Amino acid sequence: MIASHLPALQVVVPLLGAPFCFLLWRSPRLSWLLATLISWLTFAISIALLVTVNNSGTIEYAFGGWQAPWGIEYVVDQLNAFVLLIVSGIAAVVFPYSWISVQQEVELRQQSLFFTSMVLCLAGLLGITIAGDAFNLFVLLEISSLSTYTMISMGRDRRALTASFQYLIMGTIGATFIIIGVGILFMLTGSLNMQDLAQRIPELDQSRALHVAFGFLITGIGLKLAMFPLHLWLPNAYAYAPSAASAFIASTATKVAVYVMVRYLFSIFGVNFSFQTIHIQWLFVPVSLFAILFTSIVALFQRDIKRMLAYSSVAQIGYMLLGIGLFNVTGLTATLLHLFNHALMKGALFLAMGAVCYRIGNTFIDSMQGLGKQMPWTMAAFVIGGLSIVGVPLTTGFISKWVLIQAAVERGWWPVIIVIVVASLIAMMYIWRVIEAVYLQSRPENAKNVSEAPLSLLIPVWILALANLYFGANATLSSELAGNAAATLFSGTGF
Amino acid sequence: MDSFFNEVISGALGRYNYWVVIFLMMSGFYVVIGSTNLVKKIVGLNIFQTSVFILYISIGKINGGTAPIVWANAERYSNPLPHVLILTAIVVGVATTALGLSLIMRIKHAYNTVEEDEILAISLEEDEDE
Amino acid sequence: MELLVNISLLFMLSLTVIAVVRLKSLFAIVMLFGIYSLLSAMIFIALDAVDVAFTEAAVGAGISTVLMLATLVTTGRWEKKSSRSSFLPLLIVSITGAALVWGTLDMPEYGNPDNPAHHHVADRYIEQSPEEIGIPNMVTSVLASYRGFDTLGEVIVVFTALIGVLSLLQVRTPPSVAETPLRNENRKLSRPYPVLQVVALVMMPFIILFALYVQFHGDFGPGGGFQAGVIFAVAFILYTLTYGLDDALALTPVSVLKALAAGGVLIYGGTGVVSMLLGGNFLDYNVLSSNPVSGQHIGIIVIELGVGITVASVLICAFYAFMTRALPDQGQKG
Amino acid sequence: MAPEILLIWALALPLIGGGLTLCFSRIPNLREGSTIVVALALLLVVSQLLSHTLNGETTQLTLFEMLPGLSLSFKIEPLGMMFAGIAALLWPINSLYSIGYMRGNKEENQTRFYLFFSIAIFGVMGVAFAGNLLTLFVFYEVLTLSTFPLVTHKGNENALAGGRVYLGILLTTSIGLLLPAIIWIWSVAGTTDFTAGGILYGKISGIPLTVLTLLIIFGVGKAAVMPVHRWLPAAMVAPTPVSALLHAVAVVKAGVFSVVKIVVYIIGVDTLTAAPWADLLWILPGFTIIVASVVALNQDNLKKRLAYSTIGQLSYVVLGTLLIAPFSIKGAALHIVAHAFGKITLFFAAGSIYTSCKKTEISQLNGIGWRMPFTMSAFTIGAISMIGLPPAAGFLSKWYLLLGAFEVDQIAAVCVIIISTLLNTAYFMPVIHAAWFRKESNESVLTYGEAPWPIVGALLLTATLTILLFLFPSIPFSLISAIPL
Amino acid sequence: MDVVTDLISWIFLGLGIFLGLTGAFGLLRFPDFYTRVHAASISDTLCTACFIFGLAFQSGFNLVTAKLFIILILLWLTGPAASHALVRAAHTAGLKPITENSD
Amino acid sequence: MFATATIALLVIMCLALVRAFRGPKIFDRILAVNMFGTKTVLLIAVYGFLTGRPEFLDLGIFYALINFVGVIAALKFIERLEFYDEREER
Repeated sequence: MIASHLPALQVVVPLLGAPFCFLLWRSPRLSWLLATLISWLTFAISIALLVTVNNSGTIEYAFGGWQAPWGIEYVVDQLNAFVLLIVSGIAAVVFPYSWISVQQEVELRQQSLFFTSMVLCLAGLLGITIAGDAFNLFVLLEISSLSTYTMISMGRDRRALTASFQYLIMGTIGATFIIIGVGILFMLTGSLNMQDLAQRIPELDQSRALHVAFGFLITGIGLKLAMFPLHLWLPNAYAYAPSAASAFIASTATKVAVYVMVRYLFSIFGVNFSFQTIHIQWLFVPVSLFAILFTSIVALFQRDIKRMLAYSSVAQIGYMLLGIGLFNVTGLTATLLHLFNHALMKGALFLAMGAVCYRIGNTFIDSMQGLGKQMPWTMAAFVIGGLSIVGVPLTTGFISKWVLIQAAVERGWWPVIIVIVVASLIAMMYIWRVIEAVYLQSRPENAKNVSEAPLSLLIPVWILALANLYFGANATLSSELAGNAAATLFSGTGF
Repeated sequence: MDSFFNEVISGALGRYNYWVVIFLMMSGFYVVIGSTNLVKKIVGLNIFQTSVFILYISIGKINGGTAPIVWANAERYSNPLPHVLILTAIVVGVATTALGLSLIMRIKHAYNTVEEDEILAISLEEDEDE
Repeated sequence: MELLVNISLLFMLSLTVIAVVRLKSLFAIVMLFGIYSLLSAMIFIALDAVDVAFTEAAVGAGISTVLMLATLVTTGRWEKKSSRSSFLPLLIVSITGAALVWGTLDMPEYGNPDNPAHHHVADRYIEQSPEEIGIPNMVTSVLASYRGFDTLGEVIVVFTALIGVLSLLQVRTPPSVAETPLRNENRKLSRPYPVLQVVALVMMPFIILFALYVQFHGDFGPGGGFQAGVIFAVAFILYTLTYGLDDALALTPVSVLKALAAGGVLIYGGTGVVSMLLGGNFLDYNVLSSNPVSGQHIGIIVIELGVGITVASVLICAFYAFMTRALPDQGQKG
Repeated sequence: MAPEILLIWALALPLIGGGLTLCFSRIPNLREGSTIVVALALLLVVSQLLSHTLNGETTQLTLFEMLPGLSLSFKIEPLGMMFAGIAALLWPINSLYSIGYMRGNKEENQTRFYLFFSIAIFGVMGVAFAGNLLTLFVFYEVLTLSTFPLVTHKGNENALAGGRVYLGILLTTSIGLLLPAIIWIWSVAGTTDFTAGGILYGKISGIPLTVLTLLIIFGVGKAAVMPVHRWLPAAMVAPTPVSALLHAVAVVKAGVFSVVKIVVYIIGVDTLTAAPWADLLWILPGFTIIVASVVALNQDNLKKRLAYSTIGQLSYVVLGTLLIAPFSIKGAALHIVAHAFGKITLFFAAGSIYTSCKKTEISQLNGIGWRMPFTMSAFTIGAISMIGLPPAAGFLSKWYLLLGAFEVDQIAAVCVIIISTLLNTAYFMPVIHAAWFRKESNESVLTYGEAPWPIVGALLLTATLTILLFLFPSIPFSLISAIPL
Repeated sequence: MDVVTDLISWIFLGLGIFLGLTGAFGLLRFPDFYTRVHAASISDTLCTACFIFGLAFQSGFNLVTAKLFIILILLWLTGPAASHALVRAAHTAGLKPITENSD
Repeated sequence: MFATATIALLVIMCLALVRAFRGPKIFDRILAVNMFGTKTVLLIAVYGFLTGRPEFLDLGIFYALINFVGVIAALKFIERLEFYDEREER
């Protein structure tokens, strides 16, 4: 019986777990325990879903027993089962981590609120991923966004407040653009169900209103996923949020937005409309190439490592969009694969930065000098994550770049390859800056001596770091999942 | 000529609603991105969203229809679905507003100003100090 | 005639918006936003969306305006002259607007009964929901049953907002018993509005009654859990405004409100879980009773109750949090 | 033992050595002792593998598959065997030498030094036994990264600056040029496995093939073909055992080895011959040989002169490969061996001099031969090998190169080899002359003798090997004749 | 019957319209705040009553009428209270009843 | 008849709106808003009769309520606002 309700439970468990977390406001520790439990439960559910989807194909779940398109439907196919796994997997690692880190970075009064927000954010992200209804997606998007704003605003620096506000404004504009787009789609088709939309849109191929809807949806989602040049909210938001929040958001939120983009482009509007009528690739390719280069260079000049990583995230999102823009199965595979891989590497990096922040109180490159000797395990994990960003073989980053370049080769777009390679070199430089400061410089005289981060921080960091290595060495599983999903999307059979 | 004229008139009559709504939406949008005062931004955001709601409800309107509550004299009902969607959207909007306003209060407390320019200047200074 | 009303309301809306863009006094802007909201609610009525009008008035003219005013108290009421060029925003806005207008040329005509939007999903709601769900208000049917999960999401959004507001702004803890005499002493020094207090006191039971009416009449007319929740909250807002935060806090302790906020969500979600346990899908009310229609009825009443409780307690709580910031020493000084 | 197991041991032993080094970081004698033991064990394993290879067996092993068709796998073939053999043979000797040098100069962070040394050897083994291009690339990078701490061992600004240049150039070229080339090859051929006769036959031709070849030549920055040779002199800030490792055993040899291997097993000799301007490609290394030799002439610093000499010598290998004649390729392979023994001897000698009397400039070496007779004798032998005179190993390889050049009628290449030989003589002879035939200046009041025994022992060993290789070249010959051309 | 109720409705509504317009013009044209309050609030109360009565006569006696009267009571209760509070607030804020406009 | 009333109410609302735009004092605006709200309530009532579905008067009740609370809130906060403003500008 439980098995047939898995799609609903995937979202309902965290959604209804959050009020319980909140009710435990007197004891943050209990809130946290509950949150961790919830994250593990959702992870288990997502694994079960993935297995089910692989065995028996797409699952549909009708809320309230009302069949789509009349009711709200959840659809799990190979694509979003994969994304669900990413999101819940990262949550299952970050949530246990958050306790100690939050203890130090967030006021006692806010702690249980923080854990509640995290659970809500998780629920929202999972919901966005699984939703088969365009409007339900918007509602869940808002749940995740609002809780994200809350989490960011809990950062200790006062700039966390402005960062959160900026994100709130831009995120809401994005969400509003999305509902304008959905509204026009509804106006033209009378439906909100994604599968239903997908069937009805091809008839409207030449409708200008449809083009406008497309534009609004892409811009809206672009704001949410920090598509260059709509990324302005991202660096501050990631830099000033509490470490656990940065790690969680950085490795999941933009990924889910990319998923939504892929879903709209390929499943709902369809390959023909998006790429042959609108030619969205001619927007994505130049924009993402520029983003990759520009933000990588900006990252090079950051003194706060969290900020640097944030800019690097924008560049990585560029890679994902580039994969879409290359418009072939390999390119899309690269995008999906990079969703997974980037979640792992950014997760590891941000968690490592959280551990650093826990010990020395900030993440400035100057104050991290000589930390390699004092926090060897943390910094080793950072190096692994960093190498993954650069794309060194045997790390996940290499796999993504390999497939991406492969896709570019298939298209014969040599300049694209040059940009990717140059950006990798720039990435190497900014990661190298850190490595040099950490390992090759000695601890400044006046800096306080610190010891290795506690185990409860180190274990999650290393889980992700090792996952980086494992999926870098054996990407068969992840690439198969991504490849299957990409092939399905391209074949036009949609869901 | 005459038929052309009629077409223009009927075309305009069929769309004036959308056009005004677009004007409202864009004004709200302009306030959001063009003003530097945070409170005004939030007001603009609300206007922007409210106008989108009007757009949705316009989509649901049917000439000669009436409110979608069973009524003996009704010939036809307007479309209830956009109403439901907008109910949800309104609530989402107020939630965002409440959060935004609390952020503004805290920003005022932390920076002693709610002008974006001034906050930016302070932040830049801070960045240099570090 | 409807056309005329519609056009003149739109005209007034445009005027209001222009004024909002041009004015520098934030206070005026917020008041105008209240007007804007009322006007758009009027338009919603003219466009047959009575439930939406109800909500928009409650939210836009009511809650949002009050919260904005409270914010203005701390932030000051003048917008400073900005040195920033308005060219880029104007450009972006023009492009976006132009794109939309360009798109409208192909859009189905406004109000045309043959528009695709009215003939796919909506038909069933209009034709079959009175039998399937058994309540006359189709909006409530769709809201609570067909798209019940959206509404759960909506409640969670409200709940999320509460989390955010509480984490940002602390609600003042009510003064302890020891301080009470002093407080009463001080209150004499303050300048209460006796007239208003009397009016408010007279209105309170009436408003609460009205809220209950809206709560349970939502199946038949405009209204429902959300609107009722807002009305409830308005009652307490009025009380707080006239009697001060301390009295209000004594009446509705924050911890109770918090528990209620979570409780409402759980009532809603619990209904879904129960229906799941009874063998249906999540939020499938048919299984709640042997007769599907009465099952639907039970389900809708229960979840509307959950919505009402959460919305009311969240809004009251958020308002208290704003008041704590805006009028920190009210009650002591007046 | 089965060759597969041996292969795993060959890869694992250096890592085990590194682990032991860490374990015994507090007990220097045990630490260095374990290094030597492990190095000898590796030598044993590799010699076992050598006997298997000489019997004509090929061994394959796949560790894991990253993507379908993209795996980390190993394969033993004659060329790689030869490279592994050199490394395995020289590692114990170099370790011995290191002990003397590091202790003699009282260097700090010796544990780190031995640790990364072991990892570098791990990288070398991986490069040597790589079964496909990707594996080669992975271990190539392991080698780059693990030698960085060795180069910057001193830790001062100067060392860091040199290290940056070293790492910057090597990583930039490998990621920027070699990796795209690999991906290109993969996308064209669908595989990157090293296969006799190459995998690109009929799949790519014309100008793209030439471009690909250029990408590889410059992408393998470790081969130091101008203009990507800058890292080599920059790396001279390293302690001498590291320089010896870099210039004789590990890094540069990994570079030229990769070039040879890619040309032979990936591009394929026949495929390359058909490429446009293939007969002109040798000009790149030819130019490098001449220019590097001329620059070497002007260096007074002994290690710098040796460095530029290395650049020239490496280009012999590349030249031999790009002449695309069976003889020249065999000569190139042979030159890898010959140069390894010769150059390590020279560096050992330079280090020996530095340890004993802290002299680094050639102009200070007057009469040093009589004070350090063993060292300078070894130096002389090494220099002879470099110039290519019998009875040293260098003669054999140069002979093959010349034969190859004649085989394809590249008279200009012949000229280059001859001119460069003269230049080699020109820059080595002054050192030898000064050491043996000049009077020591009177200012020097220092009295010094030979370096510590491990140093002298090591360099005598390598000098002897240089001679022996000339006298009994059967093993390398049978290996190079097994290279499928 | 219909004609009579219609007529009564007309009269009430007409009166309401007149009063409402008067109040609005007063609000617009009077020189300072206090005079405007005067114009607006007094006419408002009666205007509301007229409208409600006019409508009530149209609907007959049912729930709608009841609601109309609830509205009336509510407006009668809140309108003057609001005006009172407004004037009082203006007074305490130091707004002098002089026709000098300076915000 | 209802049409006339509707038009008249719309005109009144426009006039109130103009006052709300022009101010000049905060209190003028609040007054205008108050009047505007009252007239909206009436408009709802009249419009219900105009379209023949007068049962939506609940809305009217609610608007009246909201309007009152809005005005009270504005006044309550104004006290503080003036106080704060003076302090700021000094």
